[in-house]
Amino acid sequence: MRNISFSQATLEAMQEEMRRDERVFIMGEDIASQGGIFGQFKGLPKEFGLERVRDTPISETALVGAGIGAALAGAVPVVDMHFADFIGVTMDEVLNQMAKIRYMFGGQATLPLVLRAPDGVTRSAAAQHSQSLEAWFLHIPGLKVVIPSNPADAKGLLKAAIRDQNPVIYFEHKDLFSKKGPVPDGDYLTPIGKAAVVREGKDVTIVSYSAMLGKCLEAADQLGSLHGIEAEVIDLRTIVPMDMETIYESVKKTHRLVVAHEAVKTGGVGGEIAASVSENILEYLDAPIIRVGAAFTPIPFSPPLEKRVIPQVESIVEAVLRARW
Amino acid sequence: MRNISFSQATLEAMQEEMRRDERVFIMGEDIASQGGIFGQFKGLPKEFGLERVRDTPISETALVGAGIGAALAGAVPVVDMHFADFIGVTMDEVLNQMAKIRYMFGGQATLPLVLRAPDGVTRSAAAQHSQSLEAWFLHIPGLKVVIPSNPADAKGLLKAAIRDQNPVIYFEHKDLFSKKGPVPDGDYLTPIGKAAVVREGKDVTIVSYSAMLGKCLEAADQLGSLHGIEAEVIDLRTIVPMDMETIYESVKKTHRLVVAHEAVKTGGVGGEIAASVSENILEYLDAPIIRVGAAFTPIPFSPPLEKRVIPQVESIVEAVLRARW
Amino acid sequence: MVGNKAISTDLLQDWYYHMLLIRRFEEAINEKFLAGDIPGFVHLYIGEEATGVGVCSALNRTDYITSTHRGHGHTLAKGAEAKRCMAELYGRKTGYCKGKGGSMHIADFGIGMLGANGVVGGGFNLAVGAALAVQLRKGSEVAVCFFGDGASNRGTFHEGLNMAAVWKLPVVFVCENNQWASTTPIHEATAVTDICVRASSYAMPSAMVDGNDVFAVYEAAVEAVERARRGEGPTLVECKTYRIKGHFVGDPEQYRTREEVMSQMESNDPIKKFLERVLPEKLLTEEQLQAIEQRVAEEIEEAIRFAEESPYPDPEEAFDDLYVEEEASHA
Amino acid sequence: MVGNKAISTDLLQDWYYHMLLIRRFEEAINEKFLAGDIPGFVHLYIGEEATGVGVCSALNRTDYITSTHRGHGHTLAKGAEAKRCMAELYGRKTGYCKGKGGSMHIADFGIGMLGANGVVGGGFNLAVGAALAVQLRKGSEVAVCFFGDGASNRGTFHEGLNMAAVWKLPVVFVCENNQWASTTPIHEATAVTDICVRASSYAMPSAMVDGNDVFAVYEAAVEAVERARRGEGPTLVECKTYRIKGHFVGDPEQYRTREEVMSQMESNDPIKKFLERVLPEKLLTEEQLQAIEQRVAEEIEEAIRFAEESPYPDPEEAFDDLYVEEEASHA
Ligand SMILES: Cc1ncc(C[n+]2csc(CCOP(=O)(O)OP(=O)(O)O)c2C)c(N)n1
Ligand SMILES: Cc1ncc(C[n+]2csc(CCOP(=O)(O)OP(=O)(O)O)c2C)c(N)n1
Ligand SMILES: [Mg+2]
Ligand SMILES: [Mg+2]
Repeated sequence: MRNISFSQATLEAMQEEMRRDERVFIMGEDIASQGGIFGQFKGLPKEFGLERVRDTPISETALVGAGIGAALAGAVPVVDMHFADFIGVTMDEVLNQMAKIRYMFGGQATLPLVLRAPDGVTRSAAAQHSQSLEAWFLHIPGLKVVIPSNPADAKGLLKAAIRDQNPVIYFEHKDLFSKKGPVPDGDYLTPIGKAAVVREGKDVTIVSYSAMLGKCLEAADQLGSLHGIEAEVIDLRTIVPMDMETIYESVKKTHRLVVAHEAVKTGGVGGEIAASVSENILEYLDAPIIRVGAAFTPIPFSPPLEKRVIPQVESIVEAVLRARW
Repeated sequence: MRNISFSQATLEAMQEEMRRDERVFIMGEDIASQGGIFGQFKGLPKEFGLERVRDTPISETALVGAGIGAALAGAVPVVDMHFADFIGVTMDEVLNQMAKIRYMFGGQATLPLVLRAPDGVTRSAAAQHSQSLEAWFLHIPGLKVVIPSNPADAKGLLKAAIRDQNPVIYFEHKDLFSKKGPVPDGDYLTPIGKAAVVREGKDVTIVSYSAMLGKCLEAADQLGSLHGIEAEVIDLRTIVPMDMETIYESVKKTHRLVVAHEAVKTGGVGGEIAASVSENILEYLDAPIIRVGAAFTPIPFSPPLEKRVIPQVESIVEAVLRARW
Repeated sequence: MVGNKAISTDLLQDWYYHMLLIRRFEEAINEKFLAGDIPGFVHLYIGEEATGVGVCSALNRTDYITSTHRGHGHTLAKGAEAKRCMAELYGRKTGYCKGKGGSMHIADFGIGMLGANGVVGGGFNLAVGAALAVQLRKGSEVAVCFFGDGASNRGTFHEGLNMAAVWKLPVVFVCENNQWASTTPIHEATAVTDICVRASSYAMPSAMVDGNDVFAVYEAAVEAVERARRGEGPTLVECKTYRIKGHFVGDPEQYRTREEVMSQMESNDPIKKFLERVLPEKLLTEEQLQAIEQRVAEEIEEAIRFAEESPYPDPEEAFDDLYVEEEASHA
Repeated sequence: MVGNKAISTDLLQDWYYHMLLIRRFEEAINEKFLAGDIPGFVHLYIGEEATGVGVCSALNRTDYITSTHRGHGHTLAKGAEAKRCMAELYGRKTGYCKGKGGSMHIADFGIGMLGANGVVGGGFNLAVGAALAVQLRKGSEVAVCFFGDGASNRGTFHEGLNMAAVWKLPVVFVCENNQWASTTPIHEATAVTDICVRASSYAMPSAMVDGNDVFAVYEAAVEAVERARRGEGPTLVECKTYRIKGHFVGDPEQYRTREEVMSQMESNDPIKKFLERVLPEKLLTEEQLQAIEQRVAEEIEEAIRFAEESPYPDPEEAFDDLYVEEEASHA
């Protein structure tokens, strides 16, 4: 175990996978010359050369489209979206090609591609550089979607994503890149599709992922010390396929559920989870399911506004307190 | 009241609004020369000229981007997406410009734009021409989203959308264009944001919209005659802003809820409704909330496959029967 | 002769075979669609056979192509079997895509045919990517992207051509300029008449040929393919052709005159043009041609029989083929 | 003289005023950002002032511009007040966007400044659309789209220029070719050296000028704007310039040498160039220049004071401005 940053962990994942499999390459905007905005690509060109670590034109449809074509022709591309916000530019490639090619052609093709998409709110980046859009991809059959909350999973999920034969979207929260955490030594994979119970508790289940998970853990501490509520916290880690079993198991024990994410609450991942629970294990619930998410606005620039629209630790505490009749 | 087709109803809406306000114009691919794939633009060029009824290049980012720019500069554009499936091509314009411009610039701008997006499954059009993507837009603050199920609402909502000062996405199901129904005479608007109880009942609430609404009504008939279940059916009509009050009121009466749409079940609008209900009026529920939606696959081409993945009348009947403990 | 290279009899026969196979295939599906036997939407390639055939005859089996919504022609030209194409259009289990794709999503990855595409302009960057994979592995394959004049107004055209040019990728962009994009004539939507001039935006070599002259298409394709294989990067080849049929089967075609179409059919049919050259110049004999005609007729007949006798997929097969390993379900 | 038209003293003074205002504004925010007073990301326009100023001085107040992530320069050039710009960058209630936009989303619709844009290439079609609205109402306004060399590789460039050309819209596309797109030099990402050659893909007139010579920029802009107003359609104007500062404030700039930047600062500073012409040619006097310098210094000082004294928006204001009428809530 070492204590390294999220950014360093993803860098190790890239290094290990690029050493292991020479078909793996990475491309994106401004990743080679300076090592990426969050230092997450530092040193890669030196070890693997500028063929396998490619700066691209500002051409997101070509970036993703070419990633798809390369995967179909036998390469294993990792494509960096720079900011998840720009995925709209290439949404047709994601929706109509990446997600559908295997199915639509009757299983003829395999498309091992990883789309890395740095998302989330950080440092007043404002409306077009702060979004969390993972919910859309829940609704597009054919993709897998992972979203780590800590350096160990960041590494393990990135490696698993690269080895997966299916297209995987890998969301990485911009505010996490510099955060440190323990990371196992050696080669390991974090399984795609498995949530983790990161804190045990008996009174309420809090489901979250990505940067919001840290706030949930803080909230759980406060709930314990101030209100005597023992919260169980689940880190989803993967959004597609979603590990509902782990959630069901926990809710069957705690009888209360709060789901928290930084993405806009309306139409978010929380809705899917709440709906699945209310469809499948409603009888276990002792309280309404409370969702915590960003307000229904774009992310405003000014710090007091930004802070107001995205969920804070208190929002989660308050949600848990509301999750009783 | 006249009995006219959905397509004719939208045509009347365009004619009336283009006569009323000379700033209104429409552009899209292949709308002028032949009157649109569903005949929905027939005769418009003749009355309003090829300036105000424009065939465009196959350039969806320009189509929507220019719609936005035109709206900012004082015009009232109606933009036709040809097939809703292509909205991915211009998703950045929708996500990062159309939805955010007013907010991000502090309310300086108004953006009266209607994006018409023919969606849904029809005639084995296969994976890239059959999608229902409305759920994404639930998650993008700044847009309004309407989705009529019958000719009268098609006309009233299109007129309301054109007069609305905000950007409105208008989904119109391809399979509905030829369907006829009673349409009031004269000028009228269907209010954006108001659901309609289209069938009263006391045993279960079925919420739906667009083409699926017809199947729900059929299901309700079967439930009545075969199972003695009186279903209340709600036509959502608008997805953003969503009229949860009407749903709550109904569920408080029936204590049971089924939500049905043609879009993929996972991550769909049904999840949002189920989550809101289980957050706000859980105590009124006597049964799990059942969602009905397309299977988690792209829409396959072959008719028996297509039929298998999208919800049928029986799926709704079966869901209602499951909506008891 | 093409340039200063003689065209072998084998190649000439191959051209005739493939052009005729496509023509008869398309005629058959036109009929079968109108009879209600083929579901979905069908876009015919009739009148444009020389382009697909001329280009694909310059390729190896392992080379890649990406195609359009008008894709059966390319698929057959690349070497796919008519019967499995036909079965796909019929939505049968024995089709290339097991009935999941249909006309707009036909593909045969076994011969590098990376798929028809229901999204206009969706293929540019897939071809660019395939060429990138080849470059990365230092392979010798080439990727060809077929696209229409209408598609040349998509942003993907611009992004793909620039990327291919900057990286000198082994890709050939083949524009099938058939003068129409659905109901819209080229001049109403496209600021230039010749798509090939757009190559200069990427400092890319280009060629413009009569797309209905298979000799000319082949010559341009060979040059572009060789350039790509030599590592000298992409080429834009514009083939001038004409869409003889409606945009899709069933198109009322209210946007153009019958005369325009008739005159093109008369004077600009690629198969006619081919025959008008090979017969007088005695490049092929009547017997050789008849043998091919016979073979094509039999193949099409067999393809229809095969398709009609093939079963539909079982409804439960709708749940196969989404992911490589079937994992947690999301039904 | 520009072409054969004399430049009025007023215009010369206006150029100097605006170029200096932008320079001092950018220097001030550089400093304030590094001191932690300005949140978010800030991209400086230093060294490119002649482009924005030369072009905007050819426009009327009612003409439209769309801008980029590097947008304060354009905003000031179009006539916005420094203090409200500054307040916006500080995230204050008195800013043009009430603090909701910040550096990357500054806008002043009152003078036709339709917004900076955090999406590279996001502005092309907004300008095309504004021009379309003008054409539809038979107005006389022109829309200008500022964009970078990097942005010229976006598909929106292609789609927008083609549409503008086919429809002969009154729009001027102004490329600020500053040789860099973030960390990527133009030749690594762009298949051509001169963006203006891309005009030929749309049969569009083009011009290439020294973007650091405000006289040259102005002349090209006037010609393009007049063409647009005459109804003759769009022009692509390429202004060669250089990004003297890092891509954003705080950029470690490991991708280029200090020498490259220094030599550009020495020889290619648009304000220096301007002074080196107006002084020897006695187009403006020292006194006139000093008066402007004085005025600019005061305005910048005032702008900072205004911004720093302005309140932050109340957190609840986050819920305003989403829809025209506040309807059903979605919190
Ligand atoms: C992105 C997208 N926009 C629009 C369409 C609808 N559409 C299908 S084919 C077509 C015309 C294509 O014209 P062209 O590229 O010239 O090819 P052709 O049909 O002439 O072979 C259009 C507009 C589509 N399928 N995809
Ligand atoms: C669609 C999109 N892709 C990538 C980015 C990230 N990005 C911001 S500025 C920039 C470089 C832009 O270069 P250029 O257009 O030349 O403008 P300059 O910064 O030189 O003024 C990039 C890649 C973005 N904001 N939007
Ligand atoms: Mg065409
Ligand atoms: Mg630049």
